[in-house]
Amino acid sequence: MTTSCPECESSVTLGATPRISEILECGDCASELEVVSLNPTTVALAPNVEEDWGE
Amino acid sequence: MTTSCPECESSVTLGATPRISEILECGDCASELEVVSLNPTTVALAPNVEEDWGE
Amino acid sequence: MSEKRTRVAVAGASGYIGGELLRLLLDHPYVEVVLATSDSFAGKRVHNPHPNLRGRTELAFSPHDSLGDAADLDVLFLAMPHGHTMKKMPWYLQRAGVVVDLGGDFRLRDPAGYPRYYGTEHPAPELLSSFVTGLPEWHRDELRTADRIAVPGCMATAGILTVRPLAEAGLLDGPVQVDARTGSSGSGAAAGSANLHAERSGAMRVFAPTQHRHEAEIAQATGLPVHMTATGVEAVRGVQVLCRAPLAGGVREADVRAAYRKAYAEEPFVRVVAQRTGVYRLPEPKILAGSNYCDVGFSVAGDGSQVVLVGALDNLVKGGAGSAVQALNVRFGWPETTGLSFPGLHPN
Amino acid sequence: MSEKRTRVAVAGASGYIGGELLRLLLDHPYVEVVLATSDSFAGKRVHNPHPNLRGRTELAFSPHDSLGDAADLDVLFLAMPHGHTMKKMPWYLQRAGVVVDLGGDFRLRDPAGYPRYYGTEHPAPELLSSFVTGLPEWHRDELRTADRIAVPGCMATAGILTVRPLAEAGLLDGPVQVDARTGSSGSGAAAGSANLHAERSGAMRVFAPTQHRHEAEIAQATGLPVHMTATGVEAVRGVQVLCRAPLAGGVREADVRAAYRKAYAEEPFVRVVAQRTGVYRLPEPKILAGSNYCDVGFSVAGDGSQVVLVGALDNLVKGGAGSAVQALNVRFGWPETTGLSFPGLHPN
Amino acid sequence: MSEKRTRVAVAGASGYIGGELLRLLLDHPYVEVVLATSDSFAGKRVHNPHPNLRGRTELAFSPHDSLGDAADLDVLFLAMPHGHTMKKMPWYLQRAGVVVDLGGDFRLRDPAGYPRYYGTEHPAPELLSSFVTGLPEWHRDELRTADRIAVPGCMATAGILTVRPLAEAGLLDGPVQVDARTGSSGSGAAAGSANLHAERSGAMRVFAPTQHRHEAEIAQATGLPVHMTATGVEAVRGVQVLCRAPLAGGVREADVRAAYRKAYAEEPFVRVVAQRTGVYRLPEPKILAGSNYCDVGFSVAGDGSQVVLVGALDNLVKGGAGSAVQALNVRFGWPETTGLSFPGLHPN
Amino acid sequence: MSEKRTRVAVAGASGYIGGELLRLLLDHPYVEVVLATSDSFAGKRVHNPHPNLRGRTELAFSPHDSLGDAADLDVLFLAMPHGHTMKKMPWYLQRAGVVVDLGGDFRLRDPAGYPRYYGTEHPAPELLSSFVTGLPEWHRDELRTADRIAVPGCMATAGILTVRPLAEAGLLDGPVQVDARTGSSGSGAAAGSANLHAERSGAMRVFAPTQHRHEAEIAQATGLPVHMTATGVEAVRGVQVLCRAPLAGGVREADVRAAYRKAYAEEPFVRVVAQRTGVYRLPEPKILAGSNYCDVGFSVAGDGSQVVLVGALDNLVKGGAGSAVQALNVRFGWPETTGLSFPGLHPN
Ligand SMILES: NC(=O)c1ccc[n+]([C@@H]2O[C@H](COP(=O)([O-])OP(=O)(O)OC[C@H]3O[C@@H](n4cnc5c(N)ncnc54)[C@H](OP(=O)(O)O)[C@@H]3O)[C@@H](O)[C@H]2O)c1
Ligand SMILES: NC(=O)c1ccc[n+]([C@@H]2O[C@H](COP(=O)([O-])OP(=O)(O)OC[C@H]3O[C@@H](n4cnc5c(N)ncnc54)[C@H](OP(=O)(O)O)[C@@H]3O)[C@@H](O)[C@H]2O)c1
Ligand SMILES: NC(=O)c1ccc[n+]([C@@H]2O[C@H](COP(=O)([O-])OP(=O)(O)OC[C@H]3O[C@@H](n4cnc5c(N)ncnc54)[C@H](OP(=O)(O)O)[C@@H]3O)[C@@H](O)[C@H]2O)c1
Ligand SMILES: NC(=O)c1ccc[n+]([C@@H]2O[C@H](COP(=O)([O-])OP(=O)(O)OC[C@H]3O[C@@H](n4cnc5c(N)ncnc54)[C@H](OP(=O)(O)O)[C@@H]3O)[C@@H](O)[C@H]2O)c1
Ligand SMILES: [Zn+2]
Ligand SMILES: [Zn+2]
Repeated sequence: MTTSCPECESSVTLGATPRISEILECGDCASELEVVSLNPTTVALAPNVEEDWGE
Repeated sequence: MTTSCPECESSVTLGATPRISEILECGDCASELEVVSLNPTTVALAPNVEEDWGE
Repeated sequence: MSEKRTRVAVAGASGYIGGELLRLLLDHPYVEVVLATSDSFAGKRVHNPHPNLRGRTELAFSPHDSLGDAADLDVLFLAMPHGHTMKKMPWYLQRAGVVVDLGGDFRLRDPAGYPRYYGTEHPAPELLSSFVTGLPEWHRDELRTADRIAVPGCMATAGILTVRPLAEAGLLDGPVQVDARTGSSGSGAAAGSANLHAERSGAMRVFAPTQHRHEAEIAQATGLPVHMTATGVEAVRGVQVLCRAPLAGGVREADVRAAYRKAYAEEPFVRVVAQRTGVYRLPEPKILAGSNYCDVGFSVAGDGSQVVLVGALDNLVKGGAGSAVQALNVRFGWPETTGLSFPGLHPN
Repeated sequence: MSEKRTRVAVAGASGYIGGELLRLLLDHPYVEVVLATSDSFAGKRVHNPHPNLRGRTELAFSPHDSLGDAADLDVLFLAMPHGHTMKKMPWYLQRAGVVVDLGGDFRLRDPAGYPRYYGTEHPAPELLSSFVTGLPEWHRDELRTADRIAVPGCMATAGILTVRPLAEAGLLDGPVQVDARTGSSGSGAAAGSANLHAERSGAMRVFAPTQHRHEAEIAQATGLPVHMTATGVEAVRGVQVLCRAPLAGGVREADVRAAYRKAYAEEPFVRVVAQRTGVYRLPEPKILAGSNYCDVGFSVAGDGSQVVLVGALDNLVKGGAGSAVQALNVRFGWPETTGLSFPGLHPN
Repeated sequence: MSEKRTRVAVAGASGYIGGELLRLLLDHPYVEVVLATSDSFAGKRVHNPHPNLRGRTELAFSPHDSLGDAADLDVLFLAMPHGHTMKKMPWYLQRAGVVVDLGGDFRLRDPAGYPRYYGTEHPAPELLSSFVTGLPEWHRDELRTADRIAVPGCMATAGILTVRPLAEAGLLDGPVQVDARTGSSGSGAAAGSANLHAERSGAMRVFAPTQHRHEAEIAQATGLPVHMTATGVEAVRGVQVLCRAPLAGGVREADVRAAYRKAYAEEPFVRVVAQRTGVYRLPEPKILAGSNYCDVGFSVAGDGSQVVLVGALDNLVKGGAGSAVQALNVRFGWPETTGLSFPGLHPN
Repeated sequence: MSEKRTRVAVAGASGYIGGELLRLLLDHPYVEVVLATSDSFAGKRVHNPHPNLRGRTELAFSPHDSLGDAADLDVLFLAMPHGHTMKKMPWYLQRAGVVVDLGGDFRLRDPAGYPRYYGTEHPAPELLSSFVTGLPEWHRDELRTADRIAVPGCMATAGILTVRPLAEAGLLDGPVQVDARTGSSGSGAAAGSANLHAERSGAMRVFAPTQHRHEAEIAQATGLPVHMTATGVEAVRGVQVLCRAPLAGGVREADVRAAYRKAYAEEPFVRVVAQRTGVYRLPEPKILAGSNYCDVGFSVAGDGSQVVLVGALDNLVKGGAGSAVQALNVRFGWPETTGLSFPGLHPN
């Protein structure tokens, strides 16, 4: 099953039986995605823990 | 005695008795300058030996 | 210059800016460091995290809260992560007659910059205008009487010193593109995976392709639109900015040099570096480590339409602790170079 | 794929590009390196200047003139300082059926670029158009039958691969500003004071504030005006370009990503890297050393007016010897990744 | 060589050794990586912490416990901090037919070494003798049938390969002094203040003036008393050992060279490097990054009383993951160099 | 302290030691630099090769022969490659009342050391004993009246300061093994392929496995047999020596510490660093760049048979120009730390 990443619009593969609140990573943009509804399965950006990456 | 650098227009100090063909360095832009005439003393950019500085 | 030394405290003294303040202030002839705060090193000698200070002082760290008990402080330097002093500034202002904040919380004059660049509303916007920018080159007169000083960011200092003379002289005609490069000390002493040696070593990490906080400071100081990127490169200390802007019609390279001369001829810590020969033709931070210089230079493109400006400094000195001490010297009427004369090293 | 291996020679084999060609070609299953020229190392084993090749071959260097005696060469790689092959190309063309020049002498299509960027009139302008650009991503079909190949410069390759997809898609609206950073191997193996370790180490040397030669190549390939600066930073291998350009009206980040996908979805050696999380969000050369990848990425400024593009590669591989071998694979119909599968190292 | 690929799992796959195992195993023609465990990166793609693997695999990390569910594993690589597998080895041994431990928990044959060097009694001393040392150069025959393999430590591997030929030949007369230097990847991917870039950069940190754990391994393998120091120097990858020992009476330099030749003439991954001229006369790790070579060399002091031996390797390859894959090749009867042919880079 | 400044000249002023002498002497309150010689930079400003001195002086280089015309020189510093002053010393001695040689030509007392370590008979052996060693820690009294001073080598200074207190106290029982590591500035400013950035970067180059010249100096100063190796590691400035020696019977760690205290308690520039906790437990050069400190430390092996000693300094300062200036201060009766107070940087 696939859906589209809300951040970068690339396709994201979900497991056979996605669960609400499941967290996935977009392979393209590495955004953390959360399954927010089933039938149809939709994902949203997971709340972003502000991560420092080098300033 | 001072004159002006043809490259950067900053003032360049010459010795008391400049000689034709004498080579000086501009303190500001580090151009090599050559005394090309006396009375009045004028300097020109010395022919630049192409110097590699890091490509 | 009074007999009695001016009593100073450093809050956040275990960090990199705090350590650099200690290095400069411990050797400063007119001040006495009476307090250095750190919670994580409380009770330990300052040379524990700052091994260069071994043998230079007996000072040990006090917990941050001990600031509340400190008596007779003349000056308080704040060197903590941003977001902290914006909340507690009224309390800090009561601790000493002069407060110098090295963080970003009081650098912007327009409160609207905080939500945009710091991701938060400023809790004390009314205090913003009471701070003077701790950059003597452009705020010397105000600093002579300032009791609240906000030192600009490291890349901002480089950017402002590099761009502002041309902006003031009206030589630029449009937005400035700033490509900033920084060493790893710029992100402080807190360990994390991005700063792990094996990850950070040899990096060319574009950590801020857009929206870096210092962009707002450069725009504020120059009055020009600024687009800034920031890249972490291999270095511990050192910031370099490479700035590009369209030149106003008819402007020649000699005008650019003249604008810099006019702005900085008398400045003890800004040097114009734009040579035609030699290895070091334009400013580079590697020879500036430990020094309070900001070197600035330029090159005009062949067709005269664009100028490339280059600035370099040590982020912990001229980009932080050094500017702070220079501002202190101005504020107290001491010779401006007091305690700041180290020239830097070559090779290095 | 014939039983008999294709016979190749490398001229200028003691240099950095020459050494990298040897590394790749000695492990290439379909070629045999029959000649490696160097005057200064003539008679010495190739592992003398290239210690990584110890134990991999018995090959020794031959004087450069020995090329004149070489029989049955199928392919000749030229890896010499620029200015040399422009004078002697007719002679080299007689030495082998396929000639691959890694220098700059046959990269520009317009002879006018030579006086401007190389400081000299081109002595054989009529040959310029007979060379195909050795960049399979954009010239694959021409390369299948090309007997004269000119591999683009290292920073040019990064710039072209990074900017061209957007240019082709019409997403850019104006000149491109390219800030290139490069490691020290980019200037070759000839020692001089600018490249002395103590001088070059930790450098941020803006050696070309304007007018870098690779500027002409990027402009030629993208059809856009290009302003390029080049800075030497601390690294041995590695090039990164940070490119800025105004976006055409209405272009969104998704359009930028789509343009890259369209251009590179099937490319074995170009990866799109534009992540929201993690340490390596945009392309960095440090993980690419030895690999033939060029990573490209992007970030659109908050107001959508400008895009920042980032490209990274190993100057000696994808920026030189690797592209040359990839072009060779295309030319001879071998699988395009043959001999080029090393992924790069992390950490590194 | 079976049609079906051998199924391997890597436990601790988000670390530096784990990442290097993935790099090598993903390109290995006879194996299939079916599981890579990490708790902190569970669910993320392996290229998240290991950006060099982008585009090479779709594999994502599984939680460490998922090993319990893995079916049909042929080989399990353990790449976790020491102290962990000594407690859980019986459980790991049930997960796969062949277990390769890259940590220190099963390297010493004598249980008494654990309290002395690891500060703890070994909880499963009875298992120690069932492990074969994963160093094909000295344990090839045992490895052909080994189901439990303990790969030596990185500095230990360098020390053993450098000293053992002379020890075996009876050329040394007394204790060996080993000065080891290592890059920062040797301490793994866990961030802490000692590994912060600004602290670790340019370091010459004598982190083990005495009692380094690898001392015990070198003594065990050579039968000689060993005194070892370990210093962290500026590098990400790379280990070098400089070893000194008294020569037995009458031993000449030619005897030393002969002993190395005898030991390593047929070895694919050990090269003897002891040149009189050139820049790279004795082994250096910088040209070995990514390669599976261990270079060894020597110099006899003027008066013939002492020999100085030098060994170099990449700690993550020949000092860890590479030796493990080489041992795997031996164990499964594949050509020993399979998947390990990368020669290293110069310059680098 | 006279009103009139002491007039000093530096011969070999374009080199690395020469540049460091200029840095220190230009800021020294009691001296005036009247002449700086260089043939290759004659006529150029000193900031051309030494960009850190920009804006600090108007001084330009004079040809080396101009020394012949210099009048009223009080002190002449010689900072030229070894082999040169041994031939011309009588001429130099006539140029100034006090001559300080920073090269190796007058460091050894026994002429037999020259053929062995310098490959040449000494042309003026009768002068050797007239030179006083320029190391105030061990020769302070002689220096007060010395007119001929020979400053020890950089690694020798580190080795002597580290080993001699224990040798003097009779704590060592046998030969000392010195493993020295050095940055690239130690080999001066002359470019060559071994010092090319791409070759030298990240190196661990055992350039002297035996017979390094400084070995003779350490043996001379400590009275013990010394076996020394020297390795070039990644750094520009910095020397570290790791020394091992057997301890005399019954010697405990406290005795070692006491010996150092006794030797150095009053010394302004030697610090004992042997901590149990923290990141910087033993001496490291990276925090000493630019400072005149030599840090020394120790660790006794578990069984008490051997001691590991560690020393660190900046080769251009305490290992050269700094010791020279310190000796000058002693010679002229100025406070010994004059002009030498820079503490070094952290992080760096
Ligand atoms: N690094 C630079 O190049 C640079 C340049 C100019 C300006 N600045 C600014 O200077 C400030 C300090 O930067 P840095 O690089 O020195 O950071 P740092 O190395 O991380 O040091 C931060 C210091 O603040 C203390 N601290 C942390 N949280 C605190 C809290 N909640 N309350 C009180 N103290 C706290 C820490 O002490 P303990 O945890 O030990 O208590 C430490 O001493 C920042 O605002 C930064 O933007 C930095
Ligand atoms: N370095 C890079 O990153 C890079 C990337 C892409 C393209 N390139 C291009 O590749 C070419 C070689 O660059 P490089 O970095 O490898 O340079 P290099 O390290 O200096 O090597 C130059 C080679 O050319 C030989 N050579 C010099 N002068 C010659 C002459 N007059 N006739 C014949 N051979 C001569 C030298 O050999 P002997 O002196 O031993 O005879 C040496 O083998 C240049 O055109 C450069 O622009 C370089
Ligand atoms: N680095 C070298 O040069 C080198 C060379 C040879 C041998 N070794 C040995 O190889 C082993 C790994 O070293 P490294 O450098 O790769 O370390 P590292 O980078 O710190 O990686 C450690 C790995 O172990 C996992 N891990 C940590 N604690 C664990 C636990 N309690 N249970 C299960 N997994 C755990 C971590 O994963 P999560 O935290 O993500 O779960 C991570 O994947 C060590 O024993 C080391 O001695 C290292
Ligand atoms: N580098 C160190 O860490 C260090 C430490 C302690 C002591 N030393 C000693 O200090 C001395 C200088 O070392 P360095 O590293 O500064 O070397 P360097 O950088 O190579 O400088 C040598 C200087 O000597 C000049 N010179 C060369 N040949 C000469 C000649 N025949 N006559 C007159 N002047 C000549 C050069 O000037 P021009 O070519 O411009 O005329 C240059 O100024 C050496 O004896 C060295 O052993 C070095
Ligand atoms: Zn996405
Ligand atoms: Zn000028």
